[in-house]
Amino acid sequence: MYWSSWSDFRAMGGHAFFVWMSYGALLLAVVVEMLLLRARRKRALAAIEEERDLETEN
Amino acid sequence: MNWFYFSSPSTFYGLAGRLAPWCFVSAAVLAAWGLYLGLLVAPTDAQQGEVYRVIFIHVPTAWMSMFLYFIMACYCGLTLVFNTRLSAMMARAIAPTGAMFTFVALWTGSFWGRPTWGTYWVWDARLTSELVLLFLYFGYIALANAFEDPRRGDRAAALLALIGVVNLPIIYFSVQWWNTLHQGSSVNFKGTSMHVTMLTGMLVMSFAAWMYAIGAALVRVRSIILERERRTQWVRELKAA
Amino acid sequence: MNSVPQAPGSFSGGFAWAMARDLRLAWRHPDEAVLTVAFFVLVASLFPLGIGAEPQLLQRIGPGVIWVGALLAAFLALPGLFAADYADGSLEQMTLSPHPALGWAGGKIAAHWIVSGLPLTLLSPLIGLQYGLTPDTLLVQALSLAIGTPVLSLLGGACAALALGARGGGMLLALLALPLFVPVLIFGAGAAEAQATGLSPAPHLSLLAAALIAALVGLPWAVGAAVRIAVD
Amino acid sequence: MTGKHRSGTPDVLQVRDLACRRGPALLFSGLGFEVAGGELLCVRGPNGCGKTTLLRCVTGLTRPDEGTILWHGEPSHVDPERMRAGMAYAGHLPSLKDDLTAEENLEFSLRLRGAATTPGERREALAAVGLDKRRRIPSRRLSAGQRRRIGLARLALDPAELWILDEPLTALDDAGQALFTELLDRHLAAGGLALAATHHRLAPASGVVRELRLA
Repeated sequence: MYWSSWSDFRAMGGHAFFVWMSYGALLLAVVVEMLLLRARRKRALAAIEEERDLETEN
Repeated sequence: MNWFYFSSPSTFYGLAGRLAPWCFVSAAVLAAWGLYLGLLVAPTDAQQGEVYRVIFIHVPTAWMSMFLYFIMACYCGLTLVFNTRLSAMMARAIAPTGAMFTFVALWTGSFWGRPTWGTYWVWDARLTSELVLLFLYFGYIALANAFEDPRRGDRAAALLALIGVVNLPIIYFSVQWWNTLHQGSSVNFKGTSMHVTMLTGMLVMSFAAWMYAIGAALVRVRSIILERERRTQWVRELKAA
Repeated sequence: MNSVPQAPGSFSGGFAWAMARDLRLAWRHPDEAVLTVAFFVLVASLFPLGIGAEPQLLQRIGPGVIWVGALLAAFLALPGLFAADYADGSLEQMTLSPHPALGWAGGKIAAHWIVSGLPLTLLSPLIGLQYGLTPDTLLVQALSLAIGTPVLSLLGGACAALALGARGGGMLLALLALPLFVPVLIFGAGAAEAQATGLSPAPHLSLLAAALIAALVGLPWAVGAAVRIAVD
Repeated sequence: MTGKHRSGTPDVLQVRDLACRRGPALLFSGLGFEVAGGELLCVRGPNGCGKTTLLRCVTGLTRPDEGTILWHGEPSHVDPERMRAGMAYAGHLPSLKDDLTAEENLEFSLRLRGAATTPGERREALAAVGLDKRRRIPSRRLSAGQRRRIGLARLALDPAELWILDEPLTALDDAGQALFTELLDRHLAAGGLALAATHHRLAPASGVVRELRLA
């Protein structure tokens, strides 16, 4: 392992802010996209449900 | 096996459902390995210090942003030539993920630029071309959703993507040309020669990003199929089951 | 009604038809051409007010500002290309004409360039004087506009056809067309700037000419395809 | 392969198992019919049943989901230019330019159709539809009925064999409707054919009139 200690790892040789803001951005983007995907699926299934109830009514 | 079998939305819906989890799992495994290599094992960079480690996500996302636009354009070509519905849905499913990768590439590029060249936004050839690519993605997504009839949006956006993919290399060349005129020496992202773990780290992360993109596209295409085929019988039974 | 099938149309038939009709229409209500040119002059004169009129500075930014102004003016003229024909049904009749789409699409874009790109090109030396550019720079600028604006019309025409009938109107068209204009802007503005700073504009102009030839070969087909999608 | 039937003349237009959707809803499917020279096929059906979409599929403006269209026995995609030359489409939209006069509109419409006509012929055609006095004023100032009459003059001079008409009688007064019927008679008598979507009763003197009912 390159780092001597976990605190050095977190410090990233003084560039912690820039490195973790970058990795954090990617992590955030992936998480947000997964949430959006799940929400879209739920919306699609709800629309089908609603349409089916409408159908069975008349 | 007639390869058109999977091109009908209902059969592809099932296939995508089975494939997507595997894609995400392999993406996670590859990402973990890549990050281990990039963040924990790879040595520091003589000139730039530790901030160069951003390369392990900046370069893969930049590659993926271009690669996904190309794949999207291929699906759009299929849509225009064979008028198949599923290829149009796949193109729509890829675009948001491509735009996300482009945005992350821009974000990481600028955060890498700050300590290295003193400013968040450096008019470097690659970053500027990425910015134009982001507009091309937004143009595709906006045009695809700008019509009442989704089939009309598919075809219009498909042609735009084809025009875009033909123009992409020209844009990259012209920005490179423009950059060498104004900036003088082009700023090189790679820094010193690539240490072997650096290269493998980047490649592994690229595969992770690729797997993730396939997974995300498959999940999104399933939602699109549900939205488009909500009146069909098979979707009805599916929901009831 | 003769039952002998009419000879199918021709490229020149379609091209001549589009040029004749569109130029006559433009002559009948020239407000569009006037507005395009007025916008160009307006934008070009806003910059000194914003940045200051210091001669060295104006000379430095002149070529770039004039090119961006011309590009935006050409962009604003794009909706006029197909919107009216799409609304009154002429576009359907064009698609159903025996003349090939390359013919009338090319003719419409040529007529549109004469109404928008050409006046901008002819006017650019005048605006250049406002920025204190030397005569040779003005010449190269006009030349780069003369080569570049047709490419803008071709690229913009395809995007305008794609955006027909879409929600979002002008803003959507901007998002579609402006990214594609980037190379033309770089080569065009670069040519004038090279001349202004003593370098040779030849490489820029030749690249721009190459872009024009590529556009002339590929884009009319794309415009025809976009129109066929629009009238579907 | 051209089908022989009824009046013995070969079929000019053949449509086989045509299907078309509007969004998720299926408008029609498995639709087939033929039209031979001298025949008028009226497409009837309630509003929104897809009459216009059917016509647009035949013209090629709208791409059907399934089905083939044969022109003189040849699929339409073999020689699209020849089919487009042989077919005149009069849809809902008048396709007239407001800033052009009736004469200019007629001239440009016919040039677009690839039809070589002389100014004299055009003037006669406009006179025949009662627009002689108004042929030089911008079309903007003509009434809807008068603008439809420019369309009639265009049909009169169009060399196309097949007329595809969408609600041809709208906005026409009695005299205008008589003019249209007379034009249709002449067209069918000369061996031409027509496909019309209409709610009115079209009864041309000559030619065979058949009906196609959409559910």
